[in-house]
Amino acid sequence: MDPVTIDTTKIKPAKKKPETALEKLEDTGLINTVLAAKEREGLILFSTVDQIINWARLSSLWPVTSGLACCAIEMMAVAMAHHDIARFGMEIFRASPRQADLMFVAGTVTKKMAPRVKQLYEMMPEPKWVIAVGACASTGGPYHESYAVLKGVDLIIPVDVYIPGCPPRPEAWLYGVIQLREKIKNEGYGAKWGLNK
Amino acid sequence: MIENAYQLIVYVLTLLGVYEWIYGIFQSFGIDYVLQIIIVFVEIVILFAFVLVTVMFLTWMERKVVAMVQSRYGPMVTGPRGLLQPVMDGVKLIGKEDIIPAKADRWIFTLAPFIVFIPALLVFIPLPFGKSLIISDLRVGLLYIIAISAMSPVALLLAGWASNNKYSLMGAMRAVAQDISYTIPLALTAIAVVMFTGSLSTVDIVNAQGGTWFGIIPKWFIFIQPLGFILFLIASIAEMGRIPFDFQESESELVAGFFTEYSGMKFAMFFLAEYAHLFAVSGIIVTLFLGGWEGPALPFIPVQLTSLVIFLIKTYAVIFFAMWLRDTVPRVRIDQLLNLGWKIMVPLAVLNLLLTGFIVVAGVI
Amino acid sequence: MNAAEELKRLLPNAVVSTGIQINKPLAVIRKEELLKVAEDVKEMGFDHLSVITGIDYTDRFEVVYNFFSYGKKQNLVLKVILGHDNPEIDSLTTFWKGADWLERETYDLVGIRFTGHPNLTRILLPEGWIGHPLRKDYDMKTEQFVMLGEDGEDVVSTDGSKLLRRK
Amino acid sequence: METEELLLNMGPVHPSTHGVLRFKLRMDGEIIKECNIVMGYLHRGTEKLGEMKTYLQFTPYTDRLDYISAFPNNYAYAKAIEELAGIEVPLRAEYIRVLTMELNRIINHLVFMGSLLMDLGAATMIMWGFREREKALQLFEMLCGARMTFNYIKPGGVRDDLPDGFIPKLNEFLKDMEKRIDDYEQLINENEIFLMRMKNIGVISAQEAINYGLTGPALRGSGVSYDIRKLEPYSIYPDLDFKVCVQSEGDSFARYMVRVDEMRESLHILRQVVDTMPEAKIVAQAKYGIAPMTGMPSAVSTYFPRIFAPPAGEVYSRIEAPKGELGFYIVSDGTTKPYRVKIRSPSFCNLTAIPRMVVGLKIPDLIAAFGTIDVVLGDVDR
Repeated sequence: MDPVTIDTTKIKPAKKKPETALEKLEDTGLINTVLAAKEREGLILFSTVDQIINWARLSSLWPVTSGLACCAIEMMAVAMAHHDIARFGMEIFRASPRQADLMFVAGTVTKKMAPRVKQLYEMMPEPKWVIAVGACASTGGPYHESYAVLKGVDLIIPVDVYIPGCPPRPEAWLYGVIQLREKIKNEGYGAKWGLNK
Repeated sequence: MIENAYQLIVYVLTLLGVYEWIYGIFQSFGIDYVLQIIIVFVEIVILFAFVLVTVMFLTWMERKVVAMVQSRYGPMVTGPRGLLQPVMDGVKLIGKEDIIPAKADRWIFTLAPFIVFIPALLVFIPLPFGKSLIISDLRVGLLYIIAISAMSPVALLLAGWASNNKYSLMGAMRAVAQDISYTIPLALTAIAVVMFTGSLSTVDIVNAQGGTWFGIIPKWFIFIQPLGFILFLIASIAEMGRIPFDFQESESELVAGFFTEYSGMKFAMFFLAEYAHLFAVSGIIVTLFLGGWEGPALPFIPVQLTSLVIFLIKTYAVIFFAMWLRDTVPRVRIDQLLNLGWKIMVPLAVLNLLLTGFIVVAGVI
Repeated sequence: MNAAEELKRLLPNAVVSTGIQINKPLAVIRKEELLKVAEDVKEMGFDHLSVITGIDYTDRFEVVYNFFSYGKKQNLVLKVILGHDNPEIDSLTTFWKGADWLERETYDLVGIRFTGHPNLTRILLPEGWIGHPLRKDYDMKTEQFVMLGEDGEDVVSTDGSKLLRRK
Repeated sequence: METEELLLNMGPVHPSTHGVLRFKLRMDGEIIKECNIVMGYLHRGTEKLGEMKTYLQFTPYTDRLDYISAFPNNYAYAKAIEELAGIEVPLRAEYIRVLTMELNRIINHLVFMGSLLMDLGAATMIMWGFREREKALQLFEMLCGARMTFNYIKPGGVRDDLPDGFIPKLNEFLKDMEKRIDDYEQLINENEIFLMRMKNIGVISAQEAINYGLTGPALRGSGVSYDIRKLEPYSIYPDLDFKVCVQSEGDSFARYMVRVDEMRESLHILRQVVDTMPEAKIVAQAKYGIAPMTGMPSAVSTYFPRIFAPPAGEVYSRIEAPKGELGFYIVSDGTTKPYRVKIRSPSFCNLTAIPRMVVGLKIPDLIAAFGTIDVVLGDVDR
């Protein structure tokens, strides 16, 4: 294994020239690509493909329609006119988990519901993300002492972003979504496929 | 006289002065039929590319129209006004895991999206997008369109059955029942139009609608066939399976209907086929009742271009209507839909046919 | 004369005592006579069965029925006292359909059996749950997990290793 | 040809069930032969928690029962304790309570209309409904800082007085809302398809409705003129002028219409409350309790003791929540924690009638009928 090392001196002049355009580029994340590629010591080409795929993935996160409890009402509020999650291209709530990318675990996960939540998660195709919304989904929240409540959905499925609150405000919700977008932006699929080695 | 897209391409190449040269090269090898094949291939690629881009645009438009009605913004972040959204959706769907359920029929499950998708594109072949902008003016164009559209219930049934899922099966059953019962009024009203033109060719139908009465009212069939137009519109919305007739995939009842189990690219094909169908049906409505590409010609601009623009404006108007309808009305029940189809639409279509017959025989128009 | 006293006049054997439970007439009745009392109560016009409550007093169980009459606009509270071992009581589903789920719920959470109930199964907790949570001696320490069995139905177990990602 | 019965499972995560509920349907083609409801997917053991917490600690849990309309839940619980301990509530507090509850009733019905129409396939109404809901939620935020789970009504009063500028904003909302209800009616009520889907669907007679224990709008849709606000007046309702909205048909459309009328009636009540609200600044009284009262008494009002113990006894107290009769059966043994809290939730009891209503109908009708019963799963499973 001989990783291709990037000579940073070669990249620098290209980066430095357009001062104003650079800021715009940073927004699109292309600079991050180069930096990330450098970090992973991988090929720039594959990382750029990564970046485009990641951009596509973060731009079209389709959540699965599954509300569990109180937070589901705030989920509706987020999708409705006032907060309008459609701006991020997320208004396509797919009823079938097969077509969804993202699961909001919106509310208390009870013991009886837990295997179903897990099943729902397993039915979603890769790549998939999970946002645990509210105190209940994160830790059990106010129902932590109850006999019938699972103490955090991360006990059964991996969670990418936690949004605190009981229930979280729609603004908090949107912030959580933006955090997830940031996370996806920095994911390296090239690394996952073994192309960068 | 340029009649179809093939001749148009040849004409354009001739204008550019390269056709003779290319033809000469091919002829020197004695394979000039290869050139014909290449040109046909090129025009089909152009058509399909055009349709696919339109379809992508339609998904964006649908989301924007819905948002507009619901006092929202719709996609905003990805690209200017969210215009890149459909591209992103497409790229994402290509990258998704492709799941075939364990108990599904693998072959049919894989085949079904293609059987839906390909006819949805084939419908465009005899559709005149503008003057001489037609792949092939089949002499039985209308019959071809109706026959090709009748393929889709078969594919939906295959998809629903192969998924081995109860929701899928019920969705497929509904889709088939719905398609069959609405193809009949659809065909009957189309026949009424054919009785005026005396031809099944789409080009003849459009040509018959050229000109005006009294210099103001265009000679569109909507004015002679108002009942026929309404019936055709309702029947085609039903056949497209859009709200208020979208039981094949009614979310609140059957999760996602016949494509509940589909993921990734296969799902995308259903999705694209749906919008291709919407575009095609709107185009057919325009061709049959709204005068097709007929409209005012402008000086100095090629008639092909103006007619294409006119055709697209009319088609988008119909599409906008369908989208608008989707946001304002609830869904009907399946039995109510079938009742409407068999007990009201079919008799009315027959009545329309009878009246048209009288008018044609009497020679009033 | 309030409804409880009227009931005592009608069925002196069945009613143990009458009283007032914060501006609602209360009658404590004998467990064996419940069906007879229910019939009379229904005839008296108490057509709305508001709620059935089961209470665990560690030495006894009490089942409380709250009735309301739309015609007379009156309340009536019936109370039945049961022994602590194997509490059983007649079901009222034949008189009030609404009692169906209320009784199932009481069975589920408090563990009082209703004889004559058409479908006395657990309603809120999955079948096979150990113990009745609203009893005072319910073991809150042991965690119980639900998993999906072969046929998609719930299987309860105290071992959650199949469900949980980590211990 | 051989036919087979189809067993269809709807839920627990199904787009039309308003939360996690499961219908087990035995179908003959599209026709429902038998409907079994499996619930408990949101059973959080609230009643057991009631026994483990002190009286005031339990108030937040009542918010999370029927999370769409949390104020009436708060109030029902507070009222039960007040009856148990014989607490008198200052008049202004009662006015504020009624104000919040009626506002909440409007919100509840907006969400009901939206989700019903969404289940029927028209997505626009829910957007419009939530647009107005958002405005009302801003009012609630002014009041107590929370959007959905308020914890505002306490035994003995309310947590705080109305903030400055609340009443003008409320008046604005009321004026706006009146026009909006007309808008909704125009969008929905004259729609042929909507009528086709709702009329004569899920019919239940008055007799049966009572026998099944239906309450609230579901019962009034069957022609029973019954409203706890009138029959067992509580709070300041005896002083207010309002009528009970009744429809006689007993079908889905009647239940829907009752709710639309109730929204208008709530607006009427709100206007009266705003007009006649007393000026006195006292919003809470606390004369009870065994534990020392903690915290500084403020100049405006008295304060709530963190811990208190009502006298031993039992009480069943009920109110007319937006969804029906909401009751709390509280047993006190004289300590600081309730001995038993039993919640009589309207959704749970109303749901009993669904299997009876939908036999012989089709799946889309099940969704329409279920939508008009208007349940919240937090309230069903508790």
